[in-house]
Amino acid sequence: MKEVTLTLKQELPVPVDAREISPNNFREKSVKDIEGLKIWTGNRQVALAEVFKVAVNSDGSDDEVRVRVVGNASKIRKIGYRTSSGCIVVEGNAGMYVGEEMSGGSIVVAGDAGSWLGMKMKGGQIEVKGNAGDYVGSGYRGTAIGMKGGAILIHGNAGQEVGCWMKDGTIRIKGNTGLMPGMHMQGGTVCIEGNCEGRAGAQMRGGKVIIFGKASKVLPSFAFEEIKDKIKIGEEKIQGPFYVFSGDMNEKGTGKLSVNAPNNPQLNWCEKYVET
Amino acid sequence: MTLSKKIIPNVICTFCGATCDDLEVTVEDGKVQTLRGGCSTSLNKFVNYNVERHLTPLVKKDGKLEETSYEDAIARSAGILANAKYPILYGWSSTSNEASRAGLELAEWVGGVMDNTTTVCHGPTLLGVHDIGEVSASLGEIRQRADMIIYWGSNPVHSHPHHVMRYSALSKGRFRSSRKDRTMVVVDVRKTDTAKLADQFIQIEPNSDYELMCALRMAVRGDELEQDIIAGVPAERIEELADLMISCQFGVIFFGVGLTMTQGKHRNIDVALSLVRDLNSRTKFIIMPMRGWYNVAGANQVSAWVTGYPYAVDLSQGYPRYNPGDTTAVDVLVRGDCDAALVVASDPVSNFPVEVTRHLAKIPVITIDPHPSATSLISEVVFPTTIVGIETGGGIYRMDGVAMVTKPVVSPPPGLHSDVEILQDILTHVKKLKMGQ
Amino acid sequence: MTELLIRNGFVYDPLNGIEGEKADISIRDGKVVESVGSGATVIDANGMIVMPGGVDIHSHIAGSKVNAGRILRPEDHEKDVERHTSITRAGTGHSIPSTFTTGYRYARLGYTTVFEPATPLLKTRHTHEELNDTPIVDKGCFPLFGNDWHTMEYLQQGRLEECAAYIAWMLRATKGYAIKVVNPGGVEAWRWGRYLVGLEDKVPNFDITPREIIRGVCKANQLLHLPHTIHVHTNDLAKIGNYQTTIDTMDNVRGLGGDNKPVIHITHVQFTGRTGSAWHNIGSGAPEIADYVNKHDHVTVDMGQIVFMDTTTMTADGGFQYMLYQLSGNKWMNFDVEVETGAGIVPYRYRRNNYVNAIQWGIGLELALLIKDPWRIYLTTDHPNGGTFTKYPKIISWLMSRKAREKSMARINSIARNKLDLPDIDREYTFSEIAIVTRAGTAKALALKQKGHLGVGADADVAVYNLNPTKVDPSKEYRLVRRALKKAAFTIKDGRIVVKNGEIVEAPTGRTYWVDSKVSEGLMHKVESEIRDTFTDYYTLQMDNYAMDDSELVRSSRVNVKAEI
Amino acid sequence: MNVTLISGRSLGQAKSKVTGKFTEEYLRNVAVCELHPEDLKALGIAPGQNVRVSTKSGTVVARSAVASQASQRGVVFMPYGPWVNMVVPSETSGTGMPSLKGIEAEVTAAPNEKLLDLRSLVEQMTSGR
Repeated sequence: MKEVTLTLKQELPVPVDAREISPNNFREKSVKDIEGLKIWTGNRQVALAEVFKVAVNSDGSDDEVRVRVVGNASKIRKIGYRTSSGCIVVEGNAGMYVGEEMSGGSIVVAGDAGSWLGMKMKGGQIEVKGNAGDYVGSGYRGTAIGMKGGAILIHGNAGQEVGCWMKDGTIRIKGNTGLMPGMHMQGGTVCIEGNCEGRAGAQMRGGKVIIFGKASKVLPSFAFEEIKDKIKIGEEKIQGPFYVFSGDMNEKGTGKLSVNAPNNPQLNWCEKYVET
Repeated sequence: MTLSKKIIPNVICTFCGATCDDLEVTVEDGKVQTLRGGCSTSLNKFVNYNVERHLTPLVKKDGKLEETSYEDAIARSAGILANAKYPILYGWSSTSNEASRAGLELAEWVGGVMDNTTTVCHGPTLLGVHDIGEVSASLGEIRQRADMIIYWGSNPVHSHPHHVMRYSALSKGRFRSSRKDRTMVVVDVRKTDTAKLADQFIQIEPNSDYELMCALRMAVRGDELEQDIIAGVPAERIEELADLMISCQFGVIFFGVGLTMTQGKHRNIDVALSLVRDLNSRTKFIIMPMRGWYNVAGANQVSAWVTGYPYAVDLSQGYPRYNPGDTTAVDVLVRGDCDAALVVASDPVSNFPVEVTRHLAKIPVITIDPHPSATSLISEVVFPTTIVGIETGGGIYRMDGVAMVTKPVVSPPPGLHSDVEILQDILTHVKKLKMGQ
Repeated sequence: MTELLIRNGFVYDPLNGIEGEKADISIRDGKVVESVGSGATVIDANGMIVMPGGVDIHSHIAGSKVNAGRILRPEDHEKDVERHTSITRAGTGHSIPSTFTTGYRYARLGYTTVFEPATPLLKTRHTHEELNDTPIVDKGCFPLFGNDWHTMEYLQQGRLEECAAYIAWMLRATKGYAIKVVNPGGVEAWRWGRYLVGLEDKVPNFDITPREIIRGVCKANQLLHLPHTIHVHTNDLAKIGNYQTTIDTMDNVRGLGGDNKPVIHITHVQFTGRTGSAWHNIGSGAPEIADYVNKHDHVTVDMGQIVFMDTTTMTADGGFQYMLYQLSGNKWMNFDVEVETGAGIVPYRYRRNNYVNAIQWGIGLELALLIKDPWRIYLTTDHPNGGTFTKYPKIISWLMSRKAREKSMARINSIARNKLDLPDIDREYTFSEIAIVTRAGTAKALALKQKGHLGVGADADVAVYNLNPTKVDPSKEYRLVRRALKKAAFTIKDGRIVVKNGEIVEAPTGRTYWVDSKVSEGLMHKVESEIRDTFTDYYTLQMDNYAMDDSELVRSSRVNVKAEI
Repeated sequence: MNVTLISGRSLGQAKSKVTGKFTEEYLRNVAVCELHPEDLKALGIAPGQNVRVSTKSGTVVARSAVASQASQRGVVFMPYGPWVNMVVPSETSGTGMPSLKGIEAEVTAAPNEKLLDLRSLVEQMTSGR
C-alpha cells in the first residue's frame, strides 16, 4: 500500500493539465520522480512540484496506490487520466475531465467536479459528493462513442447532456440535471433521482433513462408504451408508478424513458393510450 | 480646382455574410461619395467609414489612454503576449483571411487560445455538424433550383438585407422564373419583417425549436404525432408543413442564431441537420446557416486548414486542441483562465455578457480596430487600423464558403497600418523575445 | 550559389535508364548539374537508395471539400498532432491533415510534388489559398468540368472549339493544371437528387449524355494541347458491376489520340473495377480492366488502393457519397456548387473482415500487378478515400513482396480471399518499377519534364532512403523497405535539404503549376463575351470577381502551351 | 412584469454600429427595449420613456419603444449591444454559446431613471459592481 498526497501550493490563475496524476503513473516512483513529472500550467510546462507539495507514505509495496489531492483543485484538469487501478481522492473541488479514458480503479471527488467528468470512460468508478458540470460520461466531439462502462455516482446536480452518446455503464444522479440527459444514448443506464429540465433521451437509440422527479415535457418522437408500478435498476426495485416511453423514433431507437407518473401530471395525456 | 472622380464597379460589400459583390462606389477626391446597389447598411458603412476614426496608437498610462508611437505599441503588445501564460486571441470575422493566418501563427508562438466570433453566432452549428454532418450547397443552387424556402429563426430583412433578393425567394433562376414559383415559409417567435414576405408564417413558443424540428422529423417519416400541440403549433399544421417539404423539388432551410442561441443550442442544429438529411430520402433538401459577419466563414476556413479545427483552438501546449465549452472565448473568460487578450476586428464588450467584460477589465487587452469601440475603452494598447474592403484588400469567404478577394476603393489615411501589418510586426517582435529566452 | 553532392548512392532514375547503379548526383542552385566544386556540401548516400522526389498525381490535400472534411471530424485530429517548433508550424492529422502538416508528411516520405485532383471552378480560389499554406512540395490542381452548364451547352450545341476556348479561359481564371471530369452529367442530376446510369442516360434538362461529354472534353483537351490528359472519375463509381462502365469509358475515347499516346487517365480505378450483380457477389474486375489497358495504349490509370484503416471519403460525386452514407450510417456532408459540380464526404473504416472491403483491397493490387506496363499505372490511395498517403510504404511493400501480400491476405475475409485472383499472382515490383509508379511515370503523365528524373537540368528534388538494395531483399525483408520509405534519410527540394532522418529541417515554399493555353484572340474574345452574357444569369458572383489573379499564388509557375485553335 | 427577453440584430443597430458606437444614433438604436403596445400600457408608460430590464444576471435601464416587428404580449426585444449584455447570462452549458435569446426577465417602468451612455455604461460594467 502506497499513499501519495499532493497538496496544492497556491491557487492558480491559469488552467493546469495534470493528466500525470494517476495511480498508474505513481507506481514504482519515488517522491523525487513524482515531483519531477511534467505538467502544463497554461502554456508553460513545469515540474509537478511547482504546483503541488508531494508526500509519499508507503509500506514498501506498490501493488495498491492511493492518491490524495488536497486543496481547491478546480483549475486542475484530467485528474485520473487513463487510470486502470488504485484510487484517487480529491478532497476539494476538481476541474474538468476527471477520469478521462478511465478503465478501472476509483475516483472520489469530495467537492464539485467540472464538465466532461468520466469522458470516454471504459470502467471503474467515479463518485462526486458535490455537483458535476455538463457532459458527464460523454465522448469527444464528433465521435459516436461516449462512456462504454463503469459507474458514475453524483450526489448533487449535473449539467446538460448527461451520458451523451453513452454505450454502456451506469450514471446515477441524486440531484437534478439540465437538458437532454441520454442525448444520442445507445446503451447503459442514466438514473436521475431529482428533476430534469427536459428533452430526456433526445435522439437516443438504446439504453435507459429513468427520472424520479419532474421531467418537464417528453419529446414528440417518444411513443408511450405502458404504465409500470416498479422499475428495476440492477437488483434495486424503484417504486412508481412510471410512465414508460420508447424512442427516439426519429432514430429508429429502442431506448426506454421511464418517468415517475405522480410527479408529472403534465404527461397524463398518455393515459388515454393505455389498453384496458 | 477640379475634383478627381471615379466610379468603381463590382465592389464587394464587407458588412454581412451575404457579401454582395455588385456594388458601385463613387469616389471623389479620395473619399467615398455615394454607393449604388448596396443595402442601407452598406451605404452607411461605405459613406460613414471615416466617422469616428483615431489615427495614432494609444497605450494606457496611469489609467488613461494616451497617444504613442507605432513601434512602442508593437513592443508593448509583443511583451504582453509573450509573457502571458494563457492569452486569448479573439475576433477575426470582420477582417481578411490573411489577418487570421497571421493571428494563427502568432497564437502558436505565444501559446494562446485562438477563437473567432463564430463562438457567439454559429459555433453551435459547427458542433451540430460534428455529430451529424450537413447537406448544403452554394447560394446559386438555391437561386437556380429552390421551390421551397424556409427561413427559421433568422430575419434577413434586418441581418442580411439583400439575401432574399439575390439568393432566394425574390431572385430569378434558370428553373424558377419568379416569386410565384417558390413557396416561402418563416418560422419564428415573432412576426418579423421577413415573415411579412412569406407565404406562410409559423409562430412558435420561445425555446421550443427542438420540439418542432423533432415533430417535423416524425411527420416526414410518416409517424403519427401523439401530442395535439407541439411548440405552440397544432399537429395538423406541422403535418401540412412536412407534406410541403416532402413534395417540393428542391427545398432549403436558412437558419439563424434564433436556433443557435436558444435553449438546446447545438442540439437545435443537430436535429435540424438530421431533419434535412432525412428529407433527402424523399426529395432534394439542403440547409444553410445565415452567417453574420462578412468574413466569419473565412475565420472558420482558415482556422480549419491551419489547425484542423474551425474555431476555439487552444495552442497553449504547442499543438491544436479543441473542445468548445472549454476552449471557447466566453468560457475561458468567465472562468478567469486567461491572463491577456488580443482583440482583432471585434468588440467583445458589446457582444459578450457583462461577466466576460468584468474579467477583460482585469487583464491587459490589446485592441486592433478601425474605430473606437466599447472594448478599446478598457484596453491597454489600441491600434487604429485600415478598413478591409474600403482602404485595404484581402481574401474573404461568403456565408456559403465561396472565396472572394476584396480590393481597396480609397487609400487609407497616411501612417495607418493594416491588421495584417500590425499582426506581422507583433509576431516578428514576439519571435525575437521567444528565441531570446 | 549553393552546391550539393549526393555521393555513392544506388541511383534509381528510370527516365534516364539508371537502375540502381552507384552514382553521384551534383546539384547547383536547385538544378541537377554535371559536376560541382570541392566546396559543395556532401551527402554521403553510401549504401542508400537515391531516387527523384516523389510525384503524386492524385491526392485530395486542399480545397473546400477537404476543409469541410476537417470541420466534420474533430475526432480525426484529436490524437494525431504535429507540434510547433521554430521551423515547423503546429497542425493535426489524421486522415485529413492540416495544410502545413500535409507538406511536412509528404516531404518525410520523400515526395516533393503533389496534385490536388478535384477542385470546383467556383472554389478553386479556396484550393489555392490552402495550397499556398502547404509547404515544401510543388503542387497544382485539376478543376472540375463535365457537369458545368457551359461545357455541357457548348458540347450539346456541337461547338467544340468554343468549348475548348471556354475551358482555356476557365483554366486561366482558376489557375488550374488539367481537366478533371467526375461522373460526367451525373453530378448535375444529383443536384436534383437524381442519378444517371451508364454512359447513355440523358442529363436532366440538358440534351446530352455522359458519353458525349467525355468525348467532347477529351477532344477539347487535345485542341488545347494541355500537358496532362483528361483525368476521369468514371460514371457509376462504386456501383456493382461498374468495371464495364470503366472499360466503356476508356473505349469511348479510343482513337482520339492518333499517335498511340494516352488521351485519358482513369483515376482510382479500384473504385470502378467491380464485377457482380449484388453486394454479396461483388468481385474483382481487375483482370478485365488490366487486359484492356494492356491491349490499348491510349489509357493510363492510378490504383486508388485501399488500406485497412479509419479514413474519410470525399469526392465531387455527391450521389456516390449519399449511397455510402446509406450503407454505413455514418455522418454525411454534401455540398453542391452552383452551375458546376457537387461534393460529398463520409467517414469510413475499411475492415479486413468485411467482404466488400477485402475485395476492394484485392482489386487495387491485382490492377497494379496485372497491368504489365508500369508507365501506365500509378500508385495512389486516392488520399484520403482509400487511405492516407502516409500508407504508401505499406502499399509498396505489397507490390514488392508476395510474402507481404500473403501476410495481409491471411487476415482478410476468407470468402473474398477465395474469390480473388491475387493469391495466384507471383509478380513482385523492382525498385525501378516502384520509382516509375511513384515518380517517373507520374511526372511523365503530367508532362513535368523537369520532374521525376535526375538528369542534368532536372529540378533538384531528390529522395534518399536508408536502404541497401544489394543487401536487402525486398521480397523477404519487406518490413525493412517499409521502415526505410516511411522516413527518408534525406529529402532535397530545389537543392535544399528539407528532411534529415525523417525530420523537417527547413520548410521552403513550393511552386504552384498552372496551365495557360493560348487560343486565337478572335475565338477567345468571342467566347469571353458569350460567357459574360450568361455569367450573371448563372452565377451569384460577378465575372470580374470570379477570375483569379496570378498574384494570388505565392509562387506561381505558369506553363504556357499553344492551342491548335 | 415578467417577460421573455429576446436579443438580436436589428437594421437600426447594424446601420448605427457601422456609423459609430459613440454616436447619438447608436445610443438611440441600441439602448432600447421593444415591447408589445399592450405591455407598454400595462406598465403605464408612453413609448420613449425608460424601462428597467432585470434578469438573474443583472439589470439595466433602456428606452422603451413599440415593437417594430409585431411582437406578442410578454415577449420583449433588445438589439445586440452593451446594454442588453448587462442582463444576459454567461452560462454556456458546455457549448461556448451563452443564451442570448429566450431569457426570463422582468420589466418595470423607470421613467425617472437615467439611461447610461456607452462610456458610463462600460465604467459601470468594470467598476466591479
